[in-house]
Amino acid sequence: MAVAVRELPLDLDAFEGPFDLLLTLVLREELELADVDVAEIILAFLERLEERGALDLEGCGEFLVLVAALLELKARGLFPGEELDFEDLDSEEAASELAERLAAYRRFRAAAGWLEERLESESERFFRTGPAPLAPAPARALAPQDPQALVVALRALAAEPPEPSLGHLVLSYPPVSRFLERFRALLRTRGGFSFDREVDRLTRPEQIVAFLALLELRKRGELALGQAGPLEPITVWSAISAS
Amino acid sequence: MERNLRLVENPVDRLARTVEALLVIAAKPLSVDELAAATQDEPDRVETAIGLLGSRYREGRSGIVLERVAGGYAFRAAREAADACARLVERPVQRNLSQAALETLAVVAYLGPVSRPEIARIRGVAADSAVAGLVERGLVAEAGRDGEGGAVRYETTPLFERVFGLADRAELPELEELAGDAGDLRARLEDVAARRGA
Amino acid sequence: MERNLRLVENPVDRLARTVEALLVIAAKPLSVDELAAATQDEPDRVETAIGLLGSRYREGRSGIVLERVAGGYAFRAAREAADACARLVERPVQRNLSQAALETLAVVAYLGPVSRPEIARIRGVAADSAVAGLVERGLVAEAGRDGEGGAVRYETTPLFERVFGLADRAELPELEELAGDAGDLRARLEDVAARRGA
Repeated sequence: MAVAVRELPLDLDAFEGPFDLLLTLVLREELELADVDVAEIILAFLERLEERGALDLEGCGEFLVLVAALLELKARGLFPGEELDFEDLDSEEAASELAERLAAYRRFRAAAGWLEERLESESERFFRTGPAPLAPAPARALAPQDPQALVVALRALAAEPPEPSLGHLVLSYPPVSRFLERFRALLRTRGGFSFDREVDRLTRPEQIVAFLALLELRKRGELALGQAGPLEPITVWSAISAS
Repeated sequence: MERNLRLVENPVDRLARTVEALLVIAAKPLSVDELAAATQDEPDRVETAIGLLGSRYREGRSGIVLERVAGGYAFRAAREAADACARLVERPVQRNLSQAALETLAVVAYLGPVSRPEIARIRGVAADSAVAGLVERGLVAEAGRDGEGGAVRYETTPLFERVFGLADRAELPELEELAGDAGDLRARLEDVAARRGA
Repeated sequence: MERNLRLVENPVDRLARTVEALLVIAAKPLSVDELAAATQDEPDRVETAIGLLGSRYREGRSGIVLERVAGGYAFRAAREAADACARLVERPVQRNLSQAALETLAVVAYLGPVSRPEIARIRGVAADSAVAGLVERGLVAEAGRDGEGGAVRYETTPLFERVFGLADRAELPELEELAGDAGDLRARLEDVAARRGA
């Protein structure tokens, strides 16, 4: 029996309800994606999968595509104003840098939680922030200033901003469509191929995207998959030749 | 027996502590009515509490003195501490302006009269606290509004000219390569700020 | 004779009264050095006087409480008077701090001085309105620019430490200690994997 991915019930800090409602709210920007813990969603799915006992490739495929989309949205949010470069491939360092960044964000979110609790526990402390009503009024004197400092300040405001050097942080991976086209071409010309051999020389981010493309084609019924056992090579056939 | 009596708290004591607390956080003198409203107690009980505090917080006995002024009651420093208080509030002559103050002042001096939203666009950050600081120091002052119901505009003051050693505003140093009419300069600054993103 | 003895004053008493006077008029917490400068006395004698005041101005005994906060000492209202204080004054600084504001505040508190683009990179969303709100509340302030023409950088203010009741910034918990749940997550994932494998 298939795991109904879209109806997957979620009970997160920021959201409670079915998975597809969460996606809808995120896309409508009614839910801050930064508040959504994707790891919790994955755990919920794995636990549901565990309950069902049987592996459901269809469900897993759909889930991977949806979670990948969610992660991509989240990744984009981490680089505001920067276009992710889909063409220029990147190394695994980018992925680990992103993981590092997510861990850092997690820590600051925990720090925000600490501050919130502190605010609550300190809410009974009242104090005056301005001068006392009968305090003597302070006199503020300023030493003579050089008018040239104004020109320097204005010139700095007119200076061209330095180029941000974030190249090494940009997460980049190819679009799924590239592999869709490549696999369709292989199926047309050869009727089938070994997935492992095709992706052998690719970087890990590329391999992940290639795998997503494979699942997508399987979902559309364009191909059939075969595997002797877990972690064994995956063989791919054209759905037409297989039937 | 006598011991027990001393341990039973006088109910006005607690009210006096609350009044004490209110007076130490208040930004202005508090009237009996205001104190009664905040403590949700009777005005005559509040007056009794004030009497209690008045005998505790008085010259010679405490550094904090309860004073009755036009608007009500407030704490002040004891007279014996006047010199120390004068040393506390008297600020040494400040040598330099902060970067935020200097930038804001430069924008007002060269582009003024200019509104806070315009300053914010040019500097790329909200200008409220920087402008408020310069107004408080008397270096910048309001100069009418940007059209009817528009934003308040600011210009530099005679004190600004004195501090910067200028006979008048026409004596501001030349901007050289930035020169041109004020509109061009403003557009250029806003353009750079937009690209800086902050 | 006994009468005379009572009139001989402990010299620290007078200093304590002066410190008391300074604290009641101060607009912000005062450090031992600032108190020593204003009283023209020795820092260790000032600390003795503070000890004396601390035992007098404490919760349960007085409506005025002496606390060590934001790198100095300040008077505040006793907690038992919190309800009356809340009726007297609003706390705009603390009201409605959103999740975005708290996260931004956390980043500035731990990493400051830090610019808006840097905050945005950590939080994953633009930080402009959150930073502007915190500046308006006085919890965060400008601290120069990130090089010439660079972005404005921000740091937390003494008011931040005061509002959050921190003696100083070192009282913030270690970031690493706060991140305890990452390990927990890994353990749960491994647990699920083990059950699947079995």
